Amino acid sequence: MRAPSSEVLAGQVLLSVENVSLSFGGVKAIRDVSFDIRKGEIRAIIGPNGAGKTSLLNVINGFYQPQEGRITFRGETREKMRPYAAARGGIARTFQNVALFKGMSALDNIMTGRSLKMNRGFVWQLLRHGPALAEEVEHRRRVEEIIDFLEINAIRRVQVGRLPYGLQKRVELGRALAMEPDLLLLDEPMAGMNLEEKEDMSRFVLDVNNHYGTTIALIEHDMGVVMDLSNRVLVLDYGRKIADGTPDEVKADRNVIDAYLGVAH
Amino acid sequence: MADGTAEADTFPKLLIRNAQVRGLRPAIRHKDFGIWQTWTWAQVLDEVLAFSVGLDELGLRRGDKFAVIGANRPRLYWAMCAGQALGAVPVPVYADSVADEMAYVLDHAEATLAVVEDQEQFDKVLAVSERLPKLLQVFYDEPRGLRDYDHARLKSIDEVQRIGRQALAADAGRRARWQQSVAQGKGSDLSVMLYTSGTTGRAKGVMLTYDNVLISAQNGNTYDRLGESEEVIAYLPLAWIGDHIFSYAQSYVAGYCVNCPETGETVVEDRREIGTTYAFAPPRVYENLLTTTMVRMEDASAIKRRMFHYFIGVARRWGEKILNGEKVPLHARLLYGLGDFLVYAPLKNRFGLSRIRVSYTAGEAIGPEIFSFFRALGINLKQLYGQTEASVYIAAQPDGESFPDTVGKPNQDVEIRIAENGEVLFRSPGVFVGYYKDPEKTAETKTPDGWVHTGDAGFIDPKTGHLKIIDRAKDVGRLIDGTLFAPKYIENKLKFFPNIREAVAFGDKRDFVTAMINIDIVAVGSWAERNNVVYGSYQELAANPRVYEMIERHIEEVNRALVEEGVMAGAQIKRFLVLHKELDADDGELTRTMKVRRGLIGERYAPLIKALYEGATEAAIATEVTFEDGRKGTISARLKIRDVKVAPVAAALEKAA
Amino acid sequence: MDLLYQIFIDPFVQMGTAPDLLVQTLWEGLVGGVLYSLIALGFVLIFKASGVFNFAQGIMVVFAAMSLVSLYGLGIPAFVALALTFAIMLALAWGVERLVLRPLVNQPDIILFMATFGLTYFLIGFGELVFGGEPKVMIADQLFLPRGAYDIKMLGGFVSLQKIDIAATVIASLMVAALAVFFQKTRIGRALRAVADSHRAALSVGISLEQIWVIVWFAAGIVAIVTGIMWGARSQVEFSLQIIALKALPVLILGGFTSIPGAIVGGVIIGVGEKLGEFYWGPLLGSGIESWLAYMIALAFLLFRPQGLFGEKIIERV
Amino acid sequence: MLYREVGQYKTTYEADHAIFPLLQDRIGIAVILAIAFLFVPFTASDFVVNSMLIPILIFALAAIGLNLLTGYAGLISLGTGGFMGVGAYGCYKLATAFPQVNILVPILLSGFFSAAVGVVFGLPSLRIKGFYLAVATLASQFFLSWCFVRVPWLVNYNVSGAIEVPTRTFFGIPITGPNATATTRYLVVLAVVVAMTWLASNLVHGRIGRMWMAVRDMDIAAELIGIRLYRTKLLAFAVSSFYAGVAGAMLVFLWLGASEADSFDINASFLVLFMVIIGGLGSLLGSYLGSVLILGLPIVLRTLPGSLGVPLNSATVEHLQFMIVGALIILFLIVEPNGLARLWQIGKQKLRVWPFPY
Repeated sequence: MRAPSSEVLAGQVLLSVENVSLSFGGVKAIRDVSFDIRKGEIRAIIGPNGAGKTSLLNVINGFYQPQEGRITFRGETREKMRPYAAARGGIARTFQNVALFKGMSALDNIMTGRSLKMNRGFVWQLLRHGPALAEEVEHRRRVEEIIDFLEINAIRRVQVGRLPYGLQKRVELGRALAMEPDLLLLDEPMAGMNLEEKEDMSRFVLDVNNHYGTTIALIEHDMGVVMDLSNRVLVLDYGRKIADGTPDEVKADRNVIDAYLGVAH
Repeated sequence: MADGTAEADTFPKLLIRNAQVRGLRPAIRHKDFGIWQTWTWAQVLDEVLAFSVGLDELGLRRGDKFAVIGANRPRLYWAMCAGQALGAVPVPVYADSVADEMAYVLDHAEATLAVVEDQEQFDKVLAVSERLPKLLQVFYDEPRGLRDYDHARLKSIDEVQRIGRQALAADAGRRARWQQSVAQGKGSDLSVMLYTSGTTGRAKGVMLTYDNVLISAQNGNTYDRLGESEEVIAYLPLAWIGDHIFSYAQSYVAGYCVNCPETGETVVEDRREIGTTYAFAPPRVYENLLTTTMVRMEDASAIKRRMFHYFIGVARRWGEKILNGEKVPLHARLLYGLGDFLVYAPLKNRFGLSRIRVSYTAGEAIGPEIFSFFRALGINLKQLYGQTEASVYIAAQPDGESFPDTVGKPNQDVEIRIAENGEVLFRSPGVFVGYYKDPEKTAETKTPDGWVHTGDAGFIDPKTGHLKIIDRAKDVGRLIDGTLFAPKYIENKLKFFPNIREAVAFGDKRDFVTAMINIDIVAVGSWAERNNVVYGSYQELAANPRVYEMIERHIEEVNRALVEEGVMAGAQIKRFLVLHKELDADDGELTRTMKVRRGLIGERYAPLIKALYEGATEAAIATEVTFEDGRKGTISARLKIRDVKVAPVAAALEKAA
Repeated sequence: MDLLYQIFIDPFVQMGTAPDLLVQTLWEGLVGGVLYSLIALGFVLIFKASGVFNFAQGIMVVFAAMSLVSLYGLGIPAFVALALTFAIMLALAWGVERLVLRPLVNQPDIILFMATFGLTYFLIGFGELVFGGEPKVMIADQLFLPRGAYDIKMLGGFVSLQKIDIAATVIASLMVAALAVFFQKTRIGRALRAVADSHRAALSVGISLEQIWVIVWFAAGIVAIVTGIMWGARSQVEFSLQIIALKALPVLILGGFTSIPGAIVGGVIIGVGEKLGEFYWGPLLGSGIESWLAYMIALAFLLFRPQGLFGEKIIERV
Repeated sequence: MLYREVGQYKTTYEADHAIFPLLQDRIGIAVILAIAFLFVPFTASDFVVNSMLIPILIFALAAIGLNLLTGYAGLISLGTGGFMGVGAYGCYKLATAFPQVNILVPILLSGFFSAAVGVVFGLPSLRIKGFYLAVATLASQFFLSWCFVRVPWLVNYNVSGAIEVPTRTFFGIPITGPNATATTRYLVVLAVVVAMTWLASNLVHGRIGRMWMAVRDMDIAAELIGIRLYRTKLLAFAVSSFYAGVAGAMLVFLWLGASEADSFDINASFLVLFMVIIGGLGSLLGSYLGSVLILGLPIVLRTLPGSLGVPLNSATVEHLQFMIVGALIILFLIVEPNGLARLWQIGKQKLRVWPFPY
């Protein structure tokens, strides 16, 4: 069990979501949810399938535009996020079912994660010498650190389509880390992994959190993992927030137990 | 001992010399962050200087022992030299040893500090730290994951070097003082302590002086004409004398470049990229290369496969002769040339051995066809017989005199003697000082006049004048009729067959020889597929009658060979069985270095042995096993026992004569 | 200023002053549209069931018409010839499934699209080899298609309706109705709809994918025959006709690739829009604008409704 | 087998990022270039140069253009012909407007016209994908070819309604117009095509190439990484059309010598699309292979019966040619949907791991 270190619980708010509602046509995916993520914490979002967890992440990084509510990131309040703004602002993301660039090597995938940080102009790119090459090399160096960190040296050149699922997830994490995010959104990072892979991934998540000091919000089904990793847990059900607090508080919460034991609503 | 070592008789001195003589040549490379990070001799000197001064600042003193734990990484090699510059003695420790073994070594060596590779190694040290009162500080190379640890007694190597550089910057005389302390070192000083895990008992700390290590290295270099342009790849354990000599001592003496691979699983790729010119490996490395080759070729298209095997045939026929510079008919040369273009050269390219000049196999006996396979490809593979106590070199095969079953002629400055009980003794400049804190063991192995008991039984082969090793001297026994019985020798002959993974032979103080066989699941498995033999489990495959037949044929061959050897014609295998489970280190049946624990097996499988000698055709056995996840359970089985034809001695002798 | 007048005022003035012409134009647009719809229908059928964007639909039309005419030319009675043509289209459908679709199953759309290109080339070459390159006259009379026109007096002028056009419209409507029934009511039809959603679904209905492909391609073939006859009867049968396949594309854009009613409505919109544009605005730009007008209409439309008239909005999930 | 990689290790990222990291490849390229520049001009007959080499090179360039768009950025276009036309007419206008300027300048500048047009017709790509986009590009194709016919200004009101290429010299040597020799024109084309291929490969191996592929493979993820989709797509359209434009200009000025509007009709678009698909999406090499195959095949088929002494009238040959090309396209797609380039890749991999199968 990971004790919510006091300075985290005290820590200032990095992102807060206020009264956000989102619906597609008639379907309400999120109903008036408010919560916040504090600097440096690992924040878990849990809930039964279709609880709106992924939609919530999509709202945070601007992939979906909520009909109501406000999002405050780094003290800046918006009606809705825009993907580009989110990325620029330092929000990175991995996906429930891996969304890698299948045609590219692991290395190139992670390099792509640095696109925002590379700014040599078109002409230099054409020549691919001098500044352009220098820039390429500098970012390769950074990417290699990540590759080393995630221990994927051996598969650097492999086309990601050919990699086993577990490694793909790792590469995707690498791509997100390449953005050097302040806030990292992980959508079921351990889905479909065997025990060993899960342990590795948990270790990486923790290492990212303390090595890079990255704030992390993750969706996860494996309760054990959630309890071990997270400082605070947000519980959603049918798009509503039904509990929010430290792992122990949440575990004890009546609504949560009902939701998981599937008591009729 | 021509150049250098006369005046440069310690590692630090050699480093300084190299920095002067060949300052701009690469000294060491490390595939890190995707490219080969390279340090020239001058740079290495700079790094080691900083490191060394840092250690000095942090209180490493002359005569102190310090542990070096981890994989082959530049900074761990530097650590050794940095310590040696202060007159401290490095104690490399096997990175894969468990915390308990580690505790013993560090405690016994009285190490005051340890240089570890990463968190994994540090955790082990930490786990046993309360048993190591003398251990004051630990320095690490890889910071990953160690951020949250208490850094009171823990520092990164960077930090140490920073301290060193500060000290050097602060005080102009510092460097000079360091050089003095280097100068104080003498060839007769203690250079390194290497712990050898024997088949029995606790590990012993072999003390070697600079002269031991460096003179042997020098002799090795002259023997194989190794120069500064060699490229070697360092991937074998630091704590193993082999690596210490080949990747450290010989490199410092000759000034050649040592390359550290990126990870364990990329060694082959890394070797290919570098193109090593000088290699050294235990037989299993070559064995794996050959096995993977054959397995892969099974998946190749029919034409390609036929082409491959045809030319391998050609190579086996002519390759050795060509390599040994014998004269061969023109058509053979042409054919071999073609084969070289189509198969050999590409194959060597895949192995990363295209540029190999000298490549040694040592530590164990190597299978003849494995040996001749690589020779046939034109790789100058040779056998070597060495020991930690000898700083490796005892005997080695000269170029053009390679035989699969000998270990070669005495190295430069080495004398060899065979005791009447058949044990091999040697005397050389490399002979160790003694076992650390263990005078009586030292006395057992080392005579006052400097002869060392190898503990191996052997004889000088009259045909070739090469030394042949039969077995561990203490294991050599006699049948009741008095014929010489060398189990290991027989077992090796058996193990040379790819289908046989392990073999245990019995016969000491018995009427005849019997054997228990372990099949190699990979080799036999793919054989089974190709011959559509269906099997559900290892046990099932092992019990398959056709497998039995196959093994039986192999044993008959061994018997024939034994007869031809003459010496042990009487010790042919009369009965055998195939074990239902693999002998396993986790069950204590093998040592960590994969040597069979004869005694323990003798007890555990007593009923089988009984059956083997009582002439039963079947025997039941129940054994306890430890599964991957540590759970224990028992496997029980009924095993068939078979008789084997023995080759007529007389006839064979005539043939031999 | 003057230009603006010509663009925004004058055409409508003309419409007002000569309503009969307007009606005439609308009618012709309508008929043209119907024929576009027919071709579009062929696309839709195949795309719906096999996800293949069948560029060869155009050449199939020509091929069908050519076969029919040539067979008759050999002295075979018209309706027998027609029957034989059906057989030919069935054979074609079968061959395509065997030689093209089956080996390329599970390939990306673009690849299958390319394959239908190859098919087009092949059929052009094959067709010209067999039927010869020169244009032919459709055997309209023998198939009892009416000729001549009704001249209706209205709005102070004459509006002439070609009988063949009327026939075309009627037959087209009947055909659409038939297809609708086929899709809604028959087991196979439902299977086809299922395939559009998921292949497994189709199998559960108990029809193999192969069969389904043959069926839809045959259906498309039938549509092609009808189209060929109609088009041929209005002008003549020649290989250059296969280009009209491209004309069907804007229709598909409007109607959506998978909607039969869409194809019809889209066809009519395009047909009418094209004729109006050509007739009233064409002169300004120099004639021939119908070569691209349809696409521009479709394009403009796309920007506002990317999923087409009848396609439903896509919600992207991650 | 031919690849010997032992000892080819990289000590810098610069070396590691080289476009041809393997020595053997570098040698191969050098040899090919040497042959193309030094050997061919003096040996190849005018017929070969004129009816094969020049068009193959020019269309390869166009194919590269389309490949950047379709193969790398994943945007299907059926408008290549139109964009080539824009290049051709643009070049003609420039060349006639500024007769004194070296002809190479307008040829290269013409690319900017087509780039501009390309961007305009690329705008829909922000809203629509796949076939819908393909059809949108068809609109540009038809509109443009209509313009070529209907706007006499484009051809300076020539009565013929066609571009008539004026003779222009380069250091006194005529490189365009009737009295430019095939060899000179070949060399000019070759130089331009090689240079632009080099630039293209730089592009696709760098940040921009990665962004394009990202958009192609998973646009959502790309967007959330912070890649601006519309910029990236429009850039792809611009660059792609630029290449098409230059190709078009060269087609008229360095090959045909004069052009009707229908040189740039829908068939041209399809032709180039074939090259890209058959050659291999997302491979510059593929663009060349595709061009060689698609242009080479008809020539072979045309000359084959004659050389075999089979009496066939030209019409029949024509028809057979259609059939065979059609059949072959299907065959190629079945054999290797990823195109000739993939075949080469597989072969190369086999050579590298030889004698092992993997």
